[in-house]
Formats: sequence, structure tokens, C-alpha cells
Amino acid sequence: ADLTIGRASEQSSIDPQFSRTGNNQMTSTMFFDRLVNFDENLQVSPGLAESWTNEDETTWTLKLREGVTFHDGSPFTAADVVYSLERADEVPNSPAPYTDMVSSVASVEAVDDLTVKITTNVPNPALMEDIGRVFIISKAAAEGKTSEDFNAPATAVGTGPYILDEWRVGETLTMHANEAYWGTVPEFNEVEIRFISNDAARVAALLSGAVDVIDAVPPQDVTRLEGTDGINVFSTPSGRVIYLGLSMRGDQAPAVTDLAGNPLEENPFKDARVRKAISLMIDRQLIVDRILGGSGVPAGQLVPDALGGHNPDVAPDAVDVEQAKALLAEAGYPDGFGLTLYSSNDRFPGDGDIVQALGQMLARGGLKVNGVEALPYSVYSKAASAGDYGAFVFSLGSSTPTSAPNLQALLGTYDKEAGKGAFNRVRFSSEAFDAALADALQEFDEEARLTKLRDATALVFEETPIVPLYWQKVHWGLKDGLTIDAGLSEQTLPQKITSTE
Amino acid sequence: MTVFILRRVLQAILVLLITSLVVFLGVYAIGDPLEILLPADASMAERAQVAESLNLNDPLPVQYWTFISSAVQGDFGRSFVYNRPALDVIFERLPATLELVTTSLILSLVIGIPLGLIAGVKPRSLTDESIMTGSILGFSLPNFWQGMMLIMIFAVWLGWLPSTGRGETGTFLGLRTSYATWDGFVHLILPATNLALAQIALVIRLTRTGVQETMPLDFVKYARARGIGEGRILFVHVLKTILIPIVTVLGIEFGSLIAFAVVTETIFAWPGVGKLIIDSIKMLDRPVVVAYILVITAMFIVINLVVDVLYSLLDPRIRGRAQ
Amino acid sequence: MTEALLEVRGLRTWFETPRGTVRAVDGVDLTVGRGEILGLVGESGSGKSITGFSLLGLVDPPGRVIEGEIRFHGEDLRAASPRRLRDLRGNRIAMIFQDPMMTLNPVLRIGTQMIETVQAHARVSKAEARAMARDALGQVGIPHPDERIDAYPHEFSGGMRQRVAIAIALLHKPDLIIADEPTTALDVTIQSQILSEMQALTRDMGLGMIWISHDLGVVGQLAHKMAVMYAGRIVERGSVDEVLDTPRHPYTRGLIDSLPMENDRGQPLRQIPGNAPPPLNRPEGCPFRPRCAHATDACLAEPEETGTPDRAWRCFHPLGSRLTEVPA
Amino acid sequence: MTAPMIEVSNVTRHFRRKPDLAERLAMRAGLASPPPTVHALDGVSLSIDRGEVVGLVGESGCGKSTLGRIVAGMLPVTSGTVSREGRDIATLRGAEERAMRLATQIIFQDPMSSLNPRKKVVDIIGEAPRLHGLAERRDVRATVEGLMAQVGLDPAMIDRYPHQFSGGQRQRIGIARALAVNPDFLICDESIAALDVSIQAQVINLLVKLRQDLSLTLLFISHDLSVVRYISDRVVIMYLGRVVETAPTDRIFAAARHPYTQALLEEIPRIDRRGHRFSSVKGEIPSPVNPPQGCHFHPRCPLAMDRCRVERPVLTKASPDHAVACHLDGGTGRPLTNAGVKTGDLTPTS
Amino acid sequence: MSLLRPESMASRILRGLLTSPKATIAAVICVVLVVSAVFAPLIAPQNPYDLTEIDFFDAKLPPMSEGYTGMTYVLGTDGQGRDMLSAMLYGLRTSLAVGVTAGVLAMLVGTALGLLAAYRGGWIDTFVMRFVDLMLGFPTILVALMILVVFGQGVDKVILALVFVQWAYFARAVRATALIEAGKEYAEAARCLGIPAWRIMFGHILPNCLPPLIVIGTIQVASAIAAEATLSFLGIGLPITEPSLGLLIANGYQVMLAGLYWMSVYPGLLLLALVFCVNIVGDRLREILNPRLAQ
Ligand SMILES: Nc1ncnc2c1ncn2[C@@H]1O[C@H](COP(=O)(O)OP(=O)(O)OP(=O)(O)O)[C@@H](O)[C@H]1O
Ligand SMILES: Nc1ncnc2c1ncn2[C@@H]1O[C@H](COP(=O)(O)OP(=O)(O)OP(=O)(O)O)[C@@H](O)[C@H]1O
Ligand SMILES: [Mg+2]
Ligand SMILES: [Mg+2]
Repeated sequence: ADLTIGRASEQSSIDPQFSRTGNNQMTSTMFFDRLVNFDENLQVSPGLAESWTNEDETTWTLKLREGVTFHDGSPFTAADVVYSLERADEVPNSPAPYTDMVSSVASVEAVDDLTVKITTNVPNPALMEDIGRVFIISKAAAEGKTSEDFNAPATAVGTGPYILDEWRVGETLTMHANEAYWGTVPEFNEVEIRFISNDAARVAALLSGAVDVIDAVPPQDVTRLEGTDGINVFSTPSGRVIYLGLSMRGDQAPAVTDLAGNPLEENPFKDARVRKAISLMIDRQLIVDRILGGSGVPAGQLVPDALGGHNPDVAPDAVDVEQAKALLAEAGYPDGFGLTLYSSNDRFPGDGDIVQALGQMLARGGLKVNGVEALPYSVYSKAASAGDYGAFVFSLGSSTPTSAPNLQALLGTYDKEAGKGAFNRVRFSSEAFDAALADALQEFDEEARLTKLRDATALVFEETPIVPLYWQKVHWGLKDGLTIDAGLSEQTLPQKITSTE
Repeated sequence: MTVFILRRVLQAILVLLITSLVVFLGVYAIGDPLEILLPADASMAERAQVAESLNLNDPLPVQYWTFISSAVQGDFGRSFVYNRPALDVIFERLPATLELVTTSLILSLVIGIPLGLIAGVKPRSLTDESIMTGSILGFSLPNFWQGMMLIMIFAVWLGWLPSTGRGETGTFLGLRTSYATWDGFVHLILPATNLALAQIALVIRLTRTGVQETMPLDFVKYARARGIGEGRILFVHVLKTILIPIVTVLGIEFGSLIAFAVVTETIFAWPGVGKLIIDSIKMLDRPVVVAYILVITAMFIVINLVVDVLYSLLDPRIRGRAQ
Repeated sequence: MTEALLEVRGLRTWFETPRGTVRAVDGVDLTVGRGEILGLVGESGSGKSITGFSLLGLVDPPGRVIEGEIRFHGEDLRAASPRRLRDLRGNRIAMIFQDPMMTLNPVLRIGTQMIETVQAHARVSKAEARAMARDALGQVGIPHPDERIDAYPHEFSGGMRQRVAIAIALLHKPDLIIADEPTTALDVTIQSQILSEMQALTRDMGLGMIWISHDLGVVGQLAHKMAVMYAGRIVERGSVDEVLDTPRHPYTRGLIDSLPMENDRGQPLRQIPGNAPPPLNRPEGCPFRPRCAHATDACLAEPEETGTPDRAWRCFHPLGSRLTEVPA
Repeated sequence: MTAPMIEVSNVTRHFRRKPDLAERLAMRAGLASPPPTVHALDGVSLSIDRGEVVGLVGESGCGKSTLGRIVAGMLPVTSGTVSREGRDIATLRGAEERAMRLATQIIFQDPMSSLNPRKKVVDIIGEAPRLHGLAERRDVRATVEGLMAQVGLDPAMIDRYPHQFSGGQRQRIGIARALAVNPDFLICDESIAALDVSIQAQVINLLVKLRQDLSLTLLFISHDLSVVRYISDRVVIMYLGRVVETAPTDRIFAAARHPYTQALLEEIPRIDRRGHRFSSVKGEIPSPVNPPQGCHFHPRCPLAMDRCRVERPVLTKASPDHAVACHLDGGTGRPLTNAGVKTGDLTPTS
Repeated sequence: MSLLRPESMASRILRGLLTSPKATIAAVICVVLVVSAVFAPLIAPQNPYDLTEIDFFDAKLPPMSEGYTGMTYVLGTDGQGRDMLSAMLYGLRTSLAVGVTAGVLAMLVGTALGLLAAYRGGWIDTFVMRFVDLMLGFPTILVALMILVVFGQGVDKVILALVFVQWAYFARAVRATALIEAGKEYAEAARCLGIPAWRIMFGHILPNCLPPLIVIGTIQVASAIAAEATLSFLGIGLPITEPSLGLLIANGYQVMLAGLYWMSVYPGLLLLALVFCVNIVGDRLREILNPRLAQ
């Protein structure tokens, strides 16, 4: 192989519409294209659709790129787009379907070979962002095939920069470059991706020269790799925010006690002053420096500055133990109260360590830390969603150009019917914020929408609905002479790896 | 013999039934697959759709009944993650694990028995002491640590051996095996050694103890009294006698090897079923977990059966009883 | 008189244990001629079996032959190399162990064990060795030797296993057989069968034999000469008739008296008072002294062997030649 | 006359593994044959009077120990009954059963394996009386010391472990353990086989003394005929699961009638018989798994007739206290003449 | 026959140990380790479990560094700023507790079931042995995860998981020996004397099954400690704020490649020393208790 990549996680299928987890999208991006491209800051640019226009609020016309061919040589046409968009929400047994992406689409029709007309059931200014996430597959190759069939080259026919050779489950994914690619033909022809889930093993593989590139370099190894001859580390901030959630769910918070260790009568986290106080106890920079070896950026809101909706005025809280104590006293807890902190231990780098560090900091800030528990994600996630934890560390990644979906899911008032606040595990609720966000989401003007989002962000973080800690940085380790063009997407794509000379 | 096998089959069915129930309940208790399968920004509608398509909305007894009734027909359900028949997912990876496990079993016999014999013949000699001391190293340090050391030394520092993946494989008698190519073989060395270290230690200890306890027996003395050479006494009389406990223990250990392969496979990125199972447990991919455990338990039952048959081959006294 | 096949002089085999030295065999003299059966009797633990093992150089550590001379056909076995000893064992000198149930390897076929014995000493093909083994089985009266040779030891009855042991002993037509209580647990008809086998062998093949037993009746009927052991030493020896009819050592006498006789019914048996001395803590001088009715201060010294080479005893107060003279 | 102490009537005992479900299925399907049956006892009848010493003789594996265990109530019978003082022991329950159990004790063949190597003498002997309330906890030591003295062991050795005793002493521990629960019936299963003559004499003397002092009833299992002759009032001879002859001791030794008994007597080793020429018995000892038809002894019997090969001889009284199972002489065997039957004659007849 | 003064078990073992210099040294080290584990709170410079006592500023310091608070960290600090020496002492305490408790509990359960199976035979035997098969087939991780879910995290839960997995070994081993012992005449004699079955099993047969139990026991204690480390490595072991030796190794392992060797090498060496000594003592014990091998 011309290029060997050690990758931490493996896709569950090559069918690009089977699951939209980050892993699967990453793999799909190698073999398939979408109607639009998302740049490194997740902003939209033309892809297989060269241009698009609104006839009215619910009718869109898409002009498709000309002269694009599939891996098998057949031309790409409007029929493939229609087929792909229609299939997107009906892949059988999909664990993470693209349903939401096409939920606003009422109908898709091919006007001619290179024109598609889309009608939506509600006005959706973000339609291209939505359907733009769906990968386009070849109708001829895929019709009548199952997701499983995609695991072989005969069905996995796309228009992407690489052509699938073989997927050995749990082991390797091999491919070669698509010489007829409509965009830039990738530099490396033969590429092998090895799946090495263990961090240390992946690093060792790079050190021993078995692979040329690895992704997800664990933060603690960054310094070591940087200091090794022949190896470079490439880092970028990601859109993933790590935060501390303080549950406002019931009248009593789980595992929150008075100083004697008895359950506390009321839920202190319902008081914004308490939440703010806790935020003030945390030295975000210290966590980033000491635990992550610099692999993070202190956060005070949901998305980093590269994404739409980031409000530069909402700064991360700086440590101020005095003020924190004052706020606690004001809220009626001059001597603090007791709490247990929870976290996963296998979800993102350093998660077990961070929660311990938080424990230390809250203890210094005047709270009584009864314990710190780090659990496997499989166990943790269920309990966290069920509201079993009072104070817990969680993360949320961003795969959209703006903060809107995340604001909606994380901080919007929980409403099962309307499908809002799906990840509002702390059950924060503010009418003012809900209204501001709804207003922003209906704004068709790009600039005005972003301004409204920034204002909504400022509004909601006044109340410290969650305690943002930091945005994660991601690292790649590469052999000398290679460079990767990654961006916020956290993706390790062979087409984005180039030689420096 | 027929009776013997029939009896085991009846018992096996019962064991498998209980196992499936326990695992089913266990995985259910651990967590909610939806939490893990769905991407972070999934909506309620998507959630409901997935729950529906994976049959996760049914009450647990119904889910179990559905599982059992199709399992009887050989259908163990489809993996939540891969959307492929759970058995396919497992059998695709099982050969790699079996290759690894078998290789380390062979390694442990080939290295362990001779060392154990040498140590046992002259107990308390210098050779014995060094072999025994070395063997303690084998099982006192955690497996993952030993694995890392092997990688550090042989892959990173010395650069002699590859440390990740399975390498080139070839087919031999229709099986994909690492033995078919040199590259594959080299890839096998480190992981197999890692897995074998503890077993080697165990075999050494068993063999040594066996030799030490067999040598004073009357039949050894009698063999000497008949003028039989020491070599024959050791390799025929003593070895055949002590193979029984060794075979028993290795039969048990086969199971723990497969279990420990989880760690080795993770560290060496070996595409085996161990890595699959730990991922599946983490992803709460219940059909795969249940099918995996059932396959392993069934394998275990077969191994025990083989061990019992081996027993009777090794010890004629048992032959009458076992059959 | 027969020529000496085996001569043992002053044999001492001691076990060094952490608690002290066990003098299991402590100065034993023996002579066995061609065609001669020597009966060796004595109390349990007196060193009979260890004597046998010492002759073959098979004493297990921590035991060791400390001193003494073992001459077989005039050759000093103690000085023999391990190789030479291995050549002799099973070939010129054979031993039948105390409990043949335990001595055959349970996991190997009878045939395998016989063939390996043949091949250990003779350059013959496997087929020839097998034929020899089969003939030997036939010779000791195992029916259908052709089939039985492939059986495992556990498939044989006790009596049959005993006969296998004899057959193995005979494979190479040895000059000397050491038979260690091979009939202890058998009923008399089967015992008689084995004894007749042994008798025929000594008579027809002229081999010498040491027959270790505690059954005075068997020794009386089978052996030509006998020796009585007590606490590691031979306390009395001579022809069977002499020793049984006119015992000179009080221990021998005590043994004979302990046997229940036809006219004893209703009267208590005469037992030797006391118990055998613990091997680690033997009294000074004559070890039988604490149990002996005739003991005097003289017995505090070590008794030397007195008598002729063919009839001797170790006692300061030997009994008279007529039984009636001895006080009960 | 009252009922005898022990009455064994027509007891049969087969050892046969019970087939389990799988085996039954396989048998039903014709894939397996039923597991082999060992005919350990085959219609044995026997009675023992109170205070009597009965010697039980027979070759190895003929069912002596099995009979002993059945009489002691430790093994159930396949068919037939064992009664103790007129009551069928199989029908006893609860306290009565326990009392019967305790009143019958066995002294085992191998003194070492019948003593727990990890228990002190005081526990070995004292455990049962304490459990059964025969001795108070604090009196146990005294009780044990008393028992030890009774069997001629130095009570000072009360805290020792079995391995610290000699064979004869161990045998006495076994006896003391049995006596500790006040039995009136003792079964000695080859209790002296492994001992050398001087120790053998000690144990026999002890048994005889106990019999006199405590009026014990004894079933004395042995293959040593001189000892049996010395100790027992009556002798029972067994061959392959059946009683072949029973008579008062003197009669057996003077006028045995069954060919097997005669062969046994012929082969008793005696020290007053020197330079004897042993003669070889031909013919295999038949196995209890597959016993021969008719008289079990016929393959080895020099006098076997056609009838012996097909018809089982019943135990017939040759005189009021002498019963024989042999077709000769009208079903009473042939009296032992001076010449007797020599083992040499015992050649297979077919 | 030897009629020497009876020797007590303790003195026999002690004498046996003392005759071997190697075993003596190992035993002394074991005692030292156990004592320092028990008295860890008194010896350790720091309470590594108390979040207010450890300082984040001192994280990842190499051995012999002086920390922010002026304290010298002889063996360095871990990623949280814990003094490694203290963490190891406390960790040893936990590991010993886990290893010994799990070993002993598994031994009790396994022994009881193995004895029952051997003594009673029949369907009980079949049932227990098939159950053993079942247990041996179950991956430790799955058991640990289930227990974690049902009962939560903690030392006691890890012990429970280990016992769950290990008892089967003991059951097998005990059954094998007990089958032989139960056939001996002393067991029959006890039945004849009307001694209740449970008493025969536990009072008579069990003591004679001890020697193999000791061997398996010592090995299982070691493997319980190692297994706990592996569980911690997989993230389903002990609470991270109360690291055991195994957890320290597993944590340190993550930063091995980054050159922070002290975080896993020192606890590794300590674990090695412990297991080493336990095994030497165990080996010797087996020899002492086997009359054939004791010299
Ligand atoms: N390995 C050993 N270590 C210490 N003493 C031993 C050892 N082997 C045997 N002895 C002792 O040697 C003495 C002689 O034993 P030997 O087996 O020769 O007796 P024996 O006369 O054959 O007795 P038996 O009639 O019971 O077979 C005994 O006191 C025994 O305790
Ligand atoms: N539990 C059992 N299962 C199967 N067969 C048995 C059992 N117990 C005894 N037997 C068989 O029953 C027959 C009689 O055995 P028993 O022990 O009563 O003989 P014995 O006369 O006491 O022999 P020995 O003189 O050797 O002690 C033997 O063939 C034996 O193999
Ligand atoms: Mg002996
Ligand atoms: Mg018997």
C-alpha cells in the first residue's frame, strides 16, 4: 500500500445510508459523495449538486454536476439522487437512520437527467444542510441489494475519490484511488486502513513504522510523539464540547447530600447561583494543561468559534473560589453540600481523569465530594439519560455548520412529543430561550440567523444551564513528510492526506 | 459411547438454555442499546423508528421468546450494529481467535512440558529453580502489561516483529490461516506468545508437580527394576500418566484463553472474536453477545467432551466408566 | 552345596531425615546359591523390602546404601556403574514387588510393558519381543496370551497380575529373583498356584530366589533356608528346618509361638510383649532387649553374630536346642 | 428358642448402575446394551446366634465384604431380607434404625485407610459417642481413655495422630472406635490380613477377650484359615456370591464336604509341613459379572458332572448343623477323607 | 512405626519454611508487605483516596521530585498528583483484600459445592458440574459488567465478580480429590458410626483435600489480583479514586509510551514481588504438607 492508516474505530457497514454515526460517515466519505460538501469548518459548498434555488419556501430546484461517473463507469444522474433520498429513511434495521435528514422532504422528482425538484412539507431554510448529509449511491448497483451487500465492491458503487477493494472485518479496509474522480484525484493510490482500537497499540504501531498515520492520538502521548524523530503530530480543535451537567430534574437531586451525608431536601442545582458557583470553582485551563497535555480549549458555550452561532462575548468562567463561596452562601449553602460526580471512562480521552480533577476542584471550592465514579459508557449512558446522576460529565459533538441543532437538543425544554430537548439530560428549561431559538430557526437570512443564534446563546448561558468545560482537540500522528487537512470534522480521510514536498 | 454423547447433548441443551436466559437478562440490565447506537444528535422520531425496527419495544419476555423460537431454527437474530446475522458476524471472526488460541496452546505444550519435565526430574536443582522462578513471571503480571512489553521490545525497539493485525493470510484446506504465509506467521508470533505466557507457566507447574509426584511411585521403581532406561521412563511412563491433569486443565484453560484473548486481541489489533465481543458488550449489541456466549458455551461443552474422550484414551481405567 | 550366586556382607542402608537417621537396614549378611530359595521373614518395618531394593541399587533418596558389600557372581554391585546396573536389572536379577497391583503402570498395556522389558536387554525386533512376551504369559498359565497381552493391568484380576509380574521376571531367565510378599492378599488356592509356579522355576531353571514374607507357613513350605530380620538386622539364619524347629533367637521363637495352632482354641495366643522399637529411636545394644524375657545387662552391648556360616544368630542368650527348655 | 441375632435369608445383591435418561433412550433405540451387572451375592442365607463367632471364608471378590456391609445395614439388598432379632432391618426407621446401626459395627480391613489421618485418636474414638449422647462433652476424654485401656492402648497416646501408631495399634484404635458406641455385634472384615504374626496375635487375643467380657457376637471375615479355626465357633464358606458350605468349625476342618472347601483346607500353609510341593490350579477364576451356569465352582471342580453345569445346587443339610451346596452324594458333597482332594486334581473338566 | 511426640501443625509449617532459605525470605517479604498494607494509613505520606489531600499541580512528577506543597515524592506522582508510594501502599491493601477475599470466598463456595458433588454424586453431581461448565464458559468481563450494573461499583462488587468466576476451579479440583477420599474406608466407618453426612463431608473428607486446595488457592490469589487489574484495564474494575495495584498499573500503562514509566513500573514490581513470594511460600507449603515430599 502507498499509505497505511491506523484508525481507532471501525465502521459497522459500508452502506453509506445504513448508519450515520461519525465512523460510518467517515468511511462513506471515502467512497461516496453528497449533494453538498462540508468544509473543514462544516460550512456548505457545492458537491454533486452544482447549484440550488428556491422557487418558493417549499420548492427547491437542484442542478446536478455534469460528467460525473460512478466507480463502475456509469454516469451519475438525477435518478440516483431520487433513489438515494428516497432510500435514506427506509434502510431496514438501521440503528441510526438518516430519517431526520429527509424528514422535511415531501417529494423528490427528476426533472431531467441533471435536474431535481424537491418539495418540502414545511419551510426549511436548512434543507441543503439536511439532505446534503445523505450520501448518493448508484441506483443501478444498489437496487434490490441489502446493506450487507455493500460490504463488497460490486454494490458499494459511489462517485467518491476512492474505490473499495476489500473490507476484512475487524482488520483492514483497502481501497485504491478513483482516477476518474471529478474533484482532485487523491495523491495516494493504494490505501490500507487498519483498525487498531487500543490507544497504546495504535501509538506503538506508528512508532514501529507499521502504519504511516494514526488518528485519535491519546493526549498523553502527544509530547512523546512530537519528540520522536520522523514523526509529526497534527492537531485541530474539534466541535466536541465536554461539559458538566447538573441535574435539575426532580425536587431532589440523586446522590446530593447535606454535610452529614443525608439526602438533601431540595435540589440545589435548580438554583442558577449554585450552578454558576460550581462553574467558578473549575480551573479549565489547568485541566487542559495537566490532564490533556494541552489538547483542549476552555469552553464557555456549546460550539467553538469556527462554527456559526459562537458568541465571542460568552467567555469561559475563570476560577474564582471567593465568588463561588459567596454565591453558595447567597443560595443558602454557606458550608456547601455533598455530591458525587459521575463520568464515563471509555468515551473520550481522559474522561476518568477529568472527573477526578473536578472532584478535587469542587472539594477546594467548598463542596463536600462524597465520591467520584467512572463507569463504562454502555452502563453510564443509560443511567445518565434516566436521570440517575445529579452531577455528571458528558460530551456532545457537533457535525453541523451552526450551533442550532445542539442548542435545541441539549438546552431546549424537554418535550418528547415535539422531539425537542432530546439530550436535555439536566432538564433545563427557559421559555425565553426556547422562543429565541425558535425565532432563529425560522430565519431564512443566513446572517440574521447567526446573529439570532449568538443572542440566544448569550441569553441561555447567563443561567449556566450546563457547565461547559472545554472543546476537545484531536490529534493525528503522521510520518515525516505527510500532512493531513482535517478541520472540525474529526475525520481521517486518505484523500485529505498529502505529502509535504 | 452413544449413550455418553447423547447424555452430554441433553445436558448441553439445558445449559445453553439457561445461559441464553442469563445473558439475555444480563445485557438487558446493563444498558439501553439505543443510547449507544444512535448518534448524539438523533431526534425522538429516529429513536422511535430504531426501537421499532430492532424490536426493542416489546416486553422482555416477548423478546426472549422471539429469540428462542427463532434460535431453535438456527436464527440467532441480527446484530444491531452490523445488521447481519449474529452468527455470521461471529463465525467470520472466530477462526482468527481459534488460530491464536490454538497456537498459544501448542506453544504452551511445546515449551511448557519439556521445561516442566526438566524441572521435575531434578527438583531443587539450579535448573529447576530458574525455570520455576521464570514461570512465576508468566502469571503474576497482568496480561495487557506483558503484551505492551512485548510490543515495546520486539516491535518498537528491536523492530523485529510486527505488532498489529493479522498480516497476509492464505487459505489452507479452505480455511483462512496465518500459517500459509511468512508474513502471516510473523504477525502471529507476538500475540500468541502474549497469550501463551501464562499458560506456559501453568503447564510447567503442572508438569513439574506431576513428575515430582509420579517419580516416587512404585511403577517407576518397578520399571527401573526391569532395567528400563531413564529416558523411556520419563517420556513414556511418567509423561503418559501426568498428561491427564494437564489435558484437564488445558481443557478448562481453553475457555479462559478465549476470554483472555479479548485483551490480547485488543492490544495486538487481532481481528478475532474477543475484540468483537468486548465491542459488542460496550455497544450492547445483544444478539451478538448472546450468540457469542452460546457459541462459546457450546464449544466448551464440546471441549469437555473431547477432554473426557482423551481421558479415556490416556487412561484405560477410565475407559470402562466413561462409556 | 550350591555355589554362591549372591553374597551380601554388612549391608547398611540408612535414610537421612530431618528428624534423624532411620537405620532401615543395619548390617545384613545374606548368601543365596543357585536353585536355592531363601525365605526372609520379620516384623513389619524391619527392613526386608529395603534390603531387596538395596541389592538392586533402587533405594529412593533420602535413603542410601552406607556400606557393605554386594557380590553377584562375584561382581561388586556397589561399584558397578549405573549402566551396568541397568543391564543387570530385569535381566540377570529380577524383582517382584510387594504389591503387584500397584507396580504395573496402569496406563500402558501389559504387552507394552513386557516388550519394553525385553527390548531393554536384548536386540530383538518388536515382533520377536512380542512373541517372547506372549510365551512368558503362557508359561505362567495366563489363558489366551495372544489376546490378553493387549489388555491393561486393571483388566486383570489380582492373581493374574501377580502372574504377569512373575512372567516379566522370567523374561530374560534371570539368575536371581527377589520376590517381595507377592501373595499377601490372596486366598490360599490362588496363592498355592503362584507358589507352585515359583517352585517349578527354581527347580527347573536353577535360579536363586529371595522370598520375602511374613507368612511363616509359606516360607516353611517353600524355602530351603531362612533368615529372620528384626530392626534392620538379621537376628537368626539357617536352614528352614533348623530355624523353625530349634529357633535360637527369642524373637524367632516369639514369632513361631504367635501362630494359632489347632490345639490352641480357647487359650490366648502367645504374643510378643511390647512393640517394635521406633526406627528413629532404637535402644542401645540388642534392639529386642525391651521385649525380651531373657534380657540382662549384657544385652546393652551390640550382639555379634555367632554360629557357623550356615547357621547363626545374634543373641547373648540363645535359646537351647529343644523347645521344651524355653520358659513360656 | 428365640430368634437368632442375625438372620440373612436368601439375600441377593447386584451392583448395577442405574441407567439415566440418556441411557434409557439409547437402550430404547437399540443403541446401547444395559449396563453390566455384578452378581456380588446370589441367594445367600445365613444365621448367627447371639454370642456366636462365625468365620466367613472365601476367595477374593466372592462377596464377603458385601455381605458384611449388608448385615450392618450399610448397603441395601436387591432381594431377600436381613433381620436382626426377628425384625427386618429394612423396615426400621428413625431412632430404631439408628440404634440398630450403632449396635452393629464394622472393623475394616486396612487400619490406615480406615482411620482419618488428620484426626487425633481422641476425636476418632470420641466423636460418635459424643454425637449420639453416649458421653457428655467433658467426659469424652475419660470415655476415650477408658476405651483405649480396654483395647490395650496406652491412654497417654490419646492426642496422637494415626500415623504415629503401629499397625497393630491402629487396628485397636479401629476396635475401640467400634466399641465406643456399645455394639453387640461386630463385623471384622479381614481385620488382620495385613499384619505380621506377632501383631496378629495381639489383635486376636483382644477380640477373644472382648467376646468373653462383653459377650459380643462376631462375624469374622478372613482368608486365613488357621486364624478362623482358632477363633470361630462356626465357619461359612463362600464361593462367587454363594454360600457353599457351613458347619461348626471342628466339623469343617475334620469333614469338609464341598470340593472347594476341601481344596482350601488342603492348601493351608503350615509351618510344620516343609518342602511341600505346591500344585498348580488350572482354570480361570470366573467373574461375578458373568458367572457360569449351574454350580459356580464347576469350571474348577475335579468332580464336576454334567448336572453341575446346568443346575444350581441348593444348600442341603448333611447333618443337623452342617449344610453343603453340592450335587455329590445326594446334594451333600463328599466327606473329607484322609486322602482328600488335592489341588492338583482341580483341573478343568472340559 | 514412629512414636515421636506429636508435632503441632503450626510448628511443622514453621520448621518446614525455615529449612528453606528461599521460602524464609519469601515469607518474610510477604509478612512485610502484608503489614505495610494493613498499616498503610499510618505509613503512607499521604492519603491518596482523599481528594482534598492530593494536589493537581503535582500531577505526573518523576521520582524524587519536590512538589508544590514542599513534599518529596520518592516514587513520583500519578496523573492526579497522587504520591505513588502512598498510592501503592493503599493499592496493595486493596489488591490484597481483593485477591485474598476473592480467593478465600471462591474457595469456600467451590469447596462446598465440589464436596457436595463428590459425596452425593448422582444428579447433584451432574448439576454442579454442568454449572461449572457454564461458569467457565462465561467471560469474566460480562459477569463483571452485569454485577457492575446490578450492584454498582466497588471493591465488594469486583470481589463478587471474581468469586463468581473462580469458584468453578475450586469445585472441580475439590471434587476430584474428594471422590477419592470419599471412597476410603474412614468415610465409610464414619457413616457406620451414624455421623451425619455434612459432618463427614466437612469434618472428615475436607481436611484430607487440603493440599491441592492450598496450591490452587495460592495461584488463584495471584490470578485474582491480576484479573482485577485486567478488569480495571477494561474499565470495569474498581472506583478510580481508590486505585488498587492493578488499577495503578492499568492507568500507568496508558502513559507508558509517553515515558512516564514510574506510574506503572513501580506498582508492577510490587505486584510481581507479592505474587512471587506468595507462590514460593505456597509451593513450600505444599511440599511440607505432602509427607512424600517433606524432607
Ligand atoms: N523414604 C523413607 N524415609 C524414611 N524411612 C523409610 C523410608 N522408606 C522406608 N523407611 C523405613 O525403613 C524401614 C524398613 O522398611 P521396609 O519397607 O524395608 O520394611 P519391611 O520389612 O518391608 O516391612 P513390611 O513387612 O511392612 O513390608 C521402616 O522402618 C521404614 O519406616
Ligand atoms: N460398589 C460396587 N459396585 C460394583 N461392584 C461392586 C461394588 N462393591 C463390590 N463390588 C463387586 O462385588 C464383588 C464382591 O465384592 P466384595 O468386596 O464383597 O468381595 P470380598 O469377598 O470382600 O473380596 P476381598 O477378599 O477381595 O475383600 C466383587 O466382584 C466386586 O468387584
Ligand atoms: Mg516390605
Ligand atoms: Mg473384602
